[in-house]
Amino acid sequence: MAEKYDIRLSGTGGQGLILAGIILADAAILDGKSAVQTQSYGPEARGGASKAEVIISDGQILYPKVIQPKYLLLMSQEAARLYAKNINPAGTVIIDTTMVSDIPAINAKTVEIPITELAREEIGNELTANMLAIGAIAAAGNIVTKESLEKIISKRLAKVAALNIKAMNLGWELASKN
Amino acid sequence: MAEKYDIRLSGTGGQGLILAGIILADAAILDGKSAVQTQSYGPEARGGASKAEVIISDGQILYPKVIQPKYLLLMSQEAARLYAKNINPAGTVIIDTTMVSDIPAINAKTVEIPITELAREEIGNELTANMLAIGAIAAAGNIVTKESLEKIISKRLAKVAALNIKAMNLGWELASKN
Amino acid sequence: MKREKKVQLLQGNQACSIAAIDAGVRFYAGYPITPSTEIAEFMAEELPKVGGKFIQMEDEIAGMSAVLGAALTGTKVITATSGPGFSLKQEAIGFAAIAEIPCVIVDVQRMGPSTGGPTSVAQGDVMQARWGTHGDHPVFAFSPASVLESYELTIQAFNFSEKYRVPVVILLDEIVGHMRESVTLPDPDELTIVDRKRPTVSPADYAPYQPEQDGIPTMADFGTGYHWHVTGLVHGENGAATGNPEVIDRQLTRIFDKMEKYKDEVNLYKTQAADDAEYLLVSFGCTARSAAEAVAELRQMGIKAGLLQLQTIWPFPEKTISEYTTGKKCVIVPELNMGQVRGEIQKYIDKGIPLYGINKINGEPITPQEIINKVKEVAK
Amino acid sequence: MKREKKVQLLQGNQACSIAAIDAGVRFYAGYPITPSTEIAEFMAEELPKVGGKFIQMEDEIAGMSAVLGAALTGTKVITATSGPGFSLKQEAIGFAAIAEIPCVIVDVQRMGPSTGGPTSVAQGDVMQARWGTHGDHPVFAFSPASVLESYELTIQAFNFSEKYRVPVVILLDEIVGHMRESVTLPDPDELTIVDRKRPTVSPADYAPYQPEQDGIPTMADFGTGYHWHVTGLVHGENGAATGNPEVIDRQLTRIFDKMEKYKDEVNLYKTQAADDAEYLLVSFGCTARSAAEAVAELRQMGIKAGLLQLQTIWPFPEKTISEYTTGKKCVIVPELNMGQVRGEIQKYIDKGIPLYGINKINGEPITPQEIINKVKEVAK
Amino acid sequence: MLKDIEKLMRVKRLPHIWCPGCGNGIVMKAMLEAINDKGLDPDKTVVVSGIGCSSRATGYMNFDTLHTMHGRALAFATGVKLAKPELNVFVVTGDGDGSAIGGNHFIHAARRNIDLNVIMFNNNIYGMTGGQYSPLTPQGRFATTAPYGNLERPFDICKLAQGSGATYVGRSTVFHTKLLTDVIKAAIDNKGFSFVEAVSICPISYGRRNKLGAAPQMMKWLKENTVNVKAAEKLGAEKTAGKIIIGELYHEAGTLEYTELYDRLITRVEEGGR
Amino acid sequence: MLKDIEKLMRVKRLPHIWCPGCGNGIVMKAMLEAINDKGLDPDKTVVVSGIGCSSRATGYMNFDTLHTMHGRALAFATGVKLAKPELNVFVVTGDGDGSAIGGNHFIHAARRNIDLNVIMFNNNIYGMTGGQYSPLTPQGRFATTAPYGNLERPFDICKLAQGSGATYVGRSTVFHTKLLTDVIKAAIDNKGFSFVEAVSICPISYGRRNKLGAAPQMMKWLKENTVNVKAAEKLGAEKTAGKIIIGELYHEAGTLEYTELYDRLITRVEEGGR
Amino acid sequence: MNKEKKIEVNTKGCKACGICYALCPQGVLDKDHMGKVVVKNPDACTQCRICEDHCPDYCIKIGG
Amino acid sequence: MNKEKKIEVNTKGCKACGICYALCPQGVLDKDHMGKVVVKNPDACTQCRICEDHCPDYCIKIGG
Ligand SMILES: Cc1ncc(C[n+]2csc(CCOP(=O)(O)OP(=O)(O)O)c2C)c(N)n1
Ligand SMILES: Cc1ncc(C[n+]2csc(CCOP(=O)(O)OP(=O)(O)O)c2C)c(N)n1
Ligand code: SF4
Ligand code: SF4
Ligand code: SF4
Ligand code: SF4
Ligand code: SF4
Ligand code: SF4
Ligand SMILES: [Mg+2]
Ligand SMILES: [Mg+2]
Repeated sequence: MAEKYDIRLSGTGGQGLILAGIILADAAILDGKSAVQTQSYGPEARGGASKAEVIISDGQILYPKVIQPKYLLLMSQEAARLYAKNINPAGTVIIDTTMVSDIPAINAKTVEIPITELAREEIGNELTANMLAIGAIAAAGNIVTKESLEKIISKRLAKVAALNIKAMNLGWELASKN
Repeated sequence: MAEKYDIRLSGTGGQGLILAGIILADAAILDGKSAVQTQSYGPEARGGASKAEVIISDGQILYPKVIQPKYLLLMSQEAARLYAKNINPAGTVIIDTTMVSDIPAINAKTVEIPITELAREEIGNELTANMLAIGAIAAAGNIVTKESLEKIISKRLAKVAALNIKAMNLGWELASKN
Repeated sequence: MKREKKVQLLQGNQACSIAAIDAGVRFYAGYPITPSTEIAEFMAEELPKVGGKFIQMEDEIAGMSAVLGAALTGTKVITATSGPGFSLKQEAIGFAAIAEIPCVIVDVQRMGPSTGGPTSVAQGDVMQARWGTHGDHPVFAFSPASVLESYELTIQAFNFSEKYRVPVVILLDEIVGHMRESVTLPDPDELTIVDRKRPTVSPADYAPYQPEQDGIPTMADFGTGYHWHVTGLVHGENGAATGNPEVIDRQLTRIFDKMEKYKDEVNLYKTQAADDAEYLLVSFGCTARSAAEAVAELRQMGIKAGLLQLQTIWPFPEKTISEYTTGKKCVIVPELNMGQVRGEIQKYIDKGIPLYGINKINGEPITPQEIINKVKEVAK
Repeated sequence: MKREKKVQLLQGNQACSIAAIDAGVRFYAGYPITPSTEIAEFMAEELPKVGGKFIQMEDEIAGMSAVLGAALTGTKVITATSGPGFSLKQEAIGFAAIAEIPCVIVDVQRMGPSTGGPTSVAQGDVMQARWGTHGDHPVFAFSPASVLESYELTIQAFNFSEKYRVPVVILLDEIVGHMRESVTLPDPDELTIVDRKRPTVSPADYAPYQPEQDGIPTMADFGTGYHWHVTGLVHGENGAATGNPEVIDRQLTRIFDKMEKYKDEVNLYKTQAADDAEYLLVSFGCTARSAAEAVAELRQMGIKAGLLQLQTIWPFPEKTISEYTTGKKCVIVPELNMGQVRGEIQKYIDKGIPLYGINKINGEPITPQEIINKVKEVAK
Repeated sequence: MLKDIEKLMRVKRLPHIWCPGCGNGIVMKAMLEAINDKGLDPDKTVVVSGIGCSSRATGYMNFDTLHTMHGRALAFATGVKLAKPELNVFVVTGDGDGSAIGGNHFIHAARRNIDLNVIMFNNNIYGMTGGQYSPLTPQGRFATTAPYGNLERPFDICKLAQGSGATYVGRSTVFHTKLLTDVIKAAIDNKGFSFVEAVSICPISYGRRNKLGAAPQMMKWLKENTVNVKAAEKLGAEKTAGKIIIGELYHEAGTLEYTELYDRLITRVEEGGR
Repeated sequence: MLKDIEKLMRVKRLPHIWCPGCGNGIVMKAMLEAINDKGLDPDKTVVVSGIGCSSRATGYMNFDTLHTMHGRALAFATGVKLAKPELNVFVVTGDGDGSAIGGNHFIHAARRNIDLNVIMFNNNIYGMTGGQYSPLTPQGRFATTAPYGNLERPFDICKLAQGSGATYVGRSTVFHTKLLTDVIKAAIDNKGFSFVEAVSICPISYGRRNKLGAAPQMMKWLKENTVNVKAAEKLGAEKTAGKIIIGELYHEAGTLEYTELYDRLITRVEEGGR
Repeated sequence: MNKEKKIEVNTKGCKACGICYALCPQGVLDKDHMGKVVVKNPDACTQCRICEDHCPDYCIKIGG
Repeated sequence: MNKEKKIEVNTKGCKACGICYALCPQGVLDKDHMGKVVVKNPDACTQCRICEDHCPDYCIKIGG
């Protein structure tokens, strides 16, 4: 069977997780892979639970939703409560410690990064947290190439690309260290 | 099988044929019979083809529409064109010669009365033509009793009952002569 | 409300209206449309006499919405319409289904689609009555074949609607709706009239969508202190909108299952010479009258025809269909549409039994003779 | 319109919108509603670039009405909505059917009934797509299972709608509509695009509802001198309203019969390991993806499962159903509703073959595992 | 003149279905006179109607005609006009069709100032369905659904049109046929949403139940109960209370029309702008 | 005061789903303050809403509450009120809910002068669906469905209410909370159709796309771009052009209310009259 | 019917509504026994067209 | 938190919209690192309730 990455990005509406999923999927395509991105969200425009999922594969992707992710991003306490339990034991969980203060028991490798804080303090804009997060996730799983990520961010975020690439690189770096 | 009268009143919207049908049916009930009254009409409030049907029976009435009437009233040229052909050969056709100038061949007994003209000239109100007509039809077929008709007209037409009873009686008389 | 029993000449639409008032209706909101308008007109005249309210709204959507609002105050409500208006009411019928608001909708069927033939008869809204609104939902529907049945089934419609908190459709047709017939109505005092269950708990303990044993929650009248929340969003037992799949499953399944659960109780039908029949006619509404006459005549000719007249159309009486069709030489379904009830029968009938339709959509009724001809043809 | 072929990440809603423009759509009117809004938003942005028009109307009824008005000028049109809006559009869909106006309506299904669950997936409008409007009428419906199919079936939808002058519904669902997937769209220049037949006779000789050989009349663009009359009333060959039963019969039957007549041509489906399967899954839309994955896994386990994925839902592909179900050990229909497609299959499947459903209405998709479990259960 | 406009009618489909004395035929004639006088190209003229007695007018007019659903004429017409702005689009509607079920399309089409010429045949009743009250039935009048007298206040539909954004509003009656033609002509001249209320008579479904006499009496009533807007201005509100004010009631020049704005948008976008 | 009105909220269901800085919470509070100040019996008070962010308010208010379908709140409310006139019936609606899809019910409920207190949360956008233009979005503003700027002219919804027959019309903003409470109180006092436009802010679906800044900036904008109606009268139209006029805009005394008329009708009919 | 064919009435199409003969200021028009229009006094006609304009059924044509 | 509990803020419920500290005329309120409300200068409070009235999330209560 073709290699397959199941990724779940979870947090709160307004954190830009869906955009993060799209960029990840788009980068995978640039890397010559197939990708499917789905999402689920509540009625809230901001603040409600939000979840984006990406499946990346060398082959055809049938069922488009993630059942048990190999890579999981937790960007809110609520997300941690809901999703932390469901992780491939061979996988990795990236935790935004700015948002998740109470880290649950996790049956997989964990990478703890104060993502939101770093975005605010280091990058200077909290809104880049999503890019910082996908940098980290992509590096942790070797899911897509950094070059592709950079290209896609440049294309999709146009005017604010530079800052976001910086954030992505910071995430990449931090996760690589882990 | 129970005795059954199939009656079709046809003419133009505005002539009061449906009311005539109702009064006939109501009178039949007073006579202790079962009755069903149906109608068909076009989109016009006035002037379009209009048709009222009454079935009167001693027993249960299943199919509520008239297939081949035994008693037929023709009160417009159009009605004559459409319905004159379909008549029980043992039946009677009452023709308002004021409205039907061109009388088609009819395979049954016919009674020609200038109904509308008489209503206007003799009774003094053209709107009583429908009552004149049912007087004629009821008499021609011995369908309902004159007493019942009078009672129902009194009840249903309240303020204008007298004139309409007069019209009905005139119709009754004229048809009895035939 | 006492009424002297005597024969009178009544229209189907009128009988349906009288039944509504006898069942306790005190609110009507709607929008006129041929051939249902007599119901509105009757209600406009009669409701004020019993302290009830009639309002002509700006359109059918508003009419349907207003009756649902009124129903929540504890009032029994009815609205009436025909095809185009029935299409417009569909969204709100779904609201009634999910919020479980008792209401009765009369659809006096006329020739469709679209404006079609306003004064012509049809039975083309059978499937729409079941599936006209989006999403899975319950709905009951009854179709009377006579003026008396128009009265009787309207009473039943209210009883079932109140008991099970399901929107109920009465599928009249232009012929039955407009036909006048000699009937003797029952004395309202002798009727069994069902009212919705009201809460017996205190407002603090009230969970508006907590079902009782029978799967149906109690319903508080607005203005009596229960402070409950009604929504067309999927909601939990407390009435609040929810995104929890478990709760949604529990609630939506319960609501949908009313169809299955109360199918037998709600199943009303009549038969004529059906038991020993070789040729079974299945029909409803005005067409059942043609079929009844055909059966009478066919029997006189020595042909063993019989009739199953469906009064309950939805939930579809599959058991009754199986029961009566089993062993027949063939089944014929005359209806004023292109085979809507026949399609349902097809699901439940033994594949070995030939199933035919007699269908007409030109605005004319099916005559007994046409049915006789068909039976003779297949009997050959 | 040339387009470079390359892989891109596209949403189902987007692919559907691109297809519409590729098919020649130059007019969109609608009203936003989750989860269909992206289609409106895409059209608002893209149509002006190709000289087309987008208008957000005051409600869905107006949206549907405006596209029909625009269609009569010779323009290809589309509108998109979800459950509540789809309910509101029903009356006008019937108008499109009887007046034979080509149009495509996208319904991105969400959890119902009523407001239900706006961001949750469902496939609960299958029956509504067929029967939502009153009276007997034709309608075609397609349901894509992927982003690519969203593109392909939209192109087909326009071709069939133009060719047969039938309203066509595209039944997307929240998952397929919102899902982004890597796809390579065809070059629009390589597509076959069908346009309605226009009259070749002079205005004096034009009878707008006189069918040609294929049962379909030609259609003149408003503003080109043909002076024809369009009405939702039953009408004769000359377009004028009529009460003549013979003419009505001829016209309404012709219109209704498009379903039957073009059933085979319009029938699109896919199969996966279906021929030698013992356990046949029949599915559509997003659920077909779950089924496909289940089949792949079941085959690996040595269980002979197969999939028939319906792309055409209406006219219902009864022949295909008979063909593929015959001889199977059992047939299982997973769908995100209470058994709407299963109900149709029930009409055509041999009574000896067990027919099961896997149904879910809580807003969650059916997982491959749930299907696998069911197959294993019945395979025991 | 009748003979000049016969070419604009589908003469073969006459006589029309309207009742004896119904005002609809008079309004339709005035419309055709206006179209003829303004020299509009019949090939480029479309008339859209809803459902009702009045809406049957489209069946008799020799253009591309579109007889839609009850209340939806304006929404259909918006589609026609926006898709093909070079067409002259007229809308024929009844008081029920246009102000009850179609009320929302009415206010929104007016708000958009889309170039439609809307003629409302106001007979103060639902004629086609036999006489139910409409949003333009005066309070106290009788109707089949108002057997005790209508409790609801009617709209002043011209004021509503103006308040919603119409850039031309005029009113006349079937008695004042010349003025009726004139206000329709002015409506045609206005590039934007134009509304004309044609006060009509329905002797059958309205007049009889309200004891207003037959058609000639109703005509007389119209004659006696109208005041021209210019005269009304001089007379003042008090003296004209209860009267129907006729003439050009509102005209707003200079407001840009919707399809024109759209065409400009397209040009802008095609030029790559935003 | 907040602590006085907490009993009128379903506190357990808070926090509400509205975004940070959303004006909806402020309007809801003003509503409850008004209800509390007027001493309405919570057992006899019903709030009806449509669909939209704003319409979610019913979920948080501790009365009998009815969250209906998109656009239909007024029609449901008409049923509630007419069936049980002793109830105090409020309607919460959005600019989309009340003036787009619900526009027809709006003008007709106003025309009937039925005793409903309607509060429209006007954020100039469809918030819930993510920012499409509404009939109250100013021309030129951006929205997801107006990527090139909105071409359509907005309603002055207060004028439309008045033109349709509302007997009380007031407007305030989420900045002017005291006035907002006051106009709602006046609406309650009016026995008849009362309309309050609560100009709100939607930083997420409207503010951002139109570069209006975050919630505090939008608040400031409201402060600077409003003129009280009394001041406006003095300043004249020219100086107040483009400003939002707030305060009591219209009040018509003495017009009979619809359900009262109906009750009189019933008395009349029961007494055997016509 | 009258000199120069100034008044042309279509009796068949006339629906007997009574408008024309009620409105004719010169008493030119009258009704027959069915209420349909007849031209009684053609010479008095001033060709004012009031009748033509107000006939709902297009049954009167005035002038050449 | 401040004498007589004059200013009560619900930090948990605060959504960090910034309205209260932008509108407070006395500079009583400020934001924490997450943008949530904090009471910086309670003594300056005049109990004007502008903050209470404008907090969309009912997170501030002023007065006893
Ligand atoms: C959706 C829908 N509702 C109701 C009707 C029934 N209907 C047809 S015409 C009409 C009223 C017509 O009144 P108006 O618009 O004033 O026209 P008039 O007949 O008076 O000229 C009604 C209620 C319909 N055809 N469709
Ligand atoms: C019939 C129908 N059409 C469309 C929708 C989708 N919808 C939900 S809310 C909304 C607009 C809300 O805008 P508004 O009323 O201004 O409320 P806001 O969210 O801005 O407070 C729309 C279009 C729906 N739920 N139902
Ligand atoms: S019912 Fe009234 S409006 Fe309709 S055609 Fe007759 S007179 Fe005219
Ligand atoms: S989207 Fe706008 S209106 Fe809706 S909750 Fe958010 S800020 Fe408020
Ligand atoms: S033209 Fe004038 S004067 Fe002559 S008949 Fe007609 S109304 Fe009378
Ligand atoms: S106005 Fe016309 S229809 Fe009426 S009486 Fe005169 S000619 Fe006949
Ligand atoms: S009450 Fe007034 S002064 Fe005190 S904190 Fe609030 S806004 Fe500032
Ligand atoms: S106004 Fe309320 S939600 Fe906003 S920052 Fe202040 S306390 Fe927090
Ligand atoms: Mg009218
Ligand atoms: Mg809004």
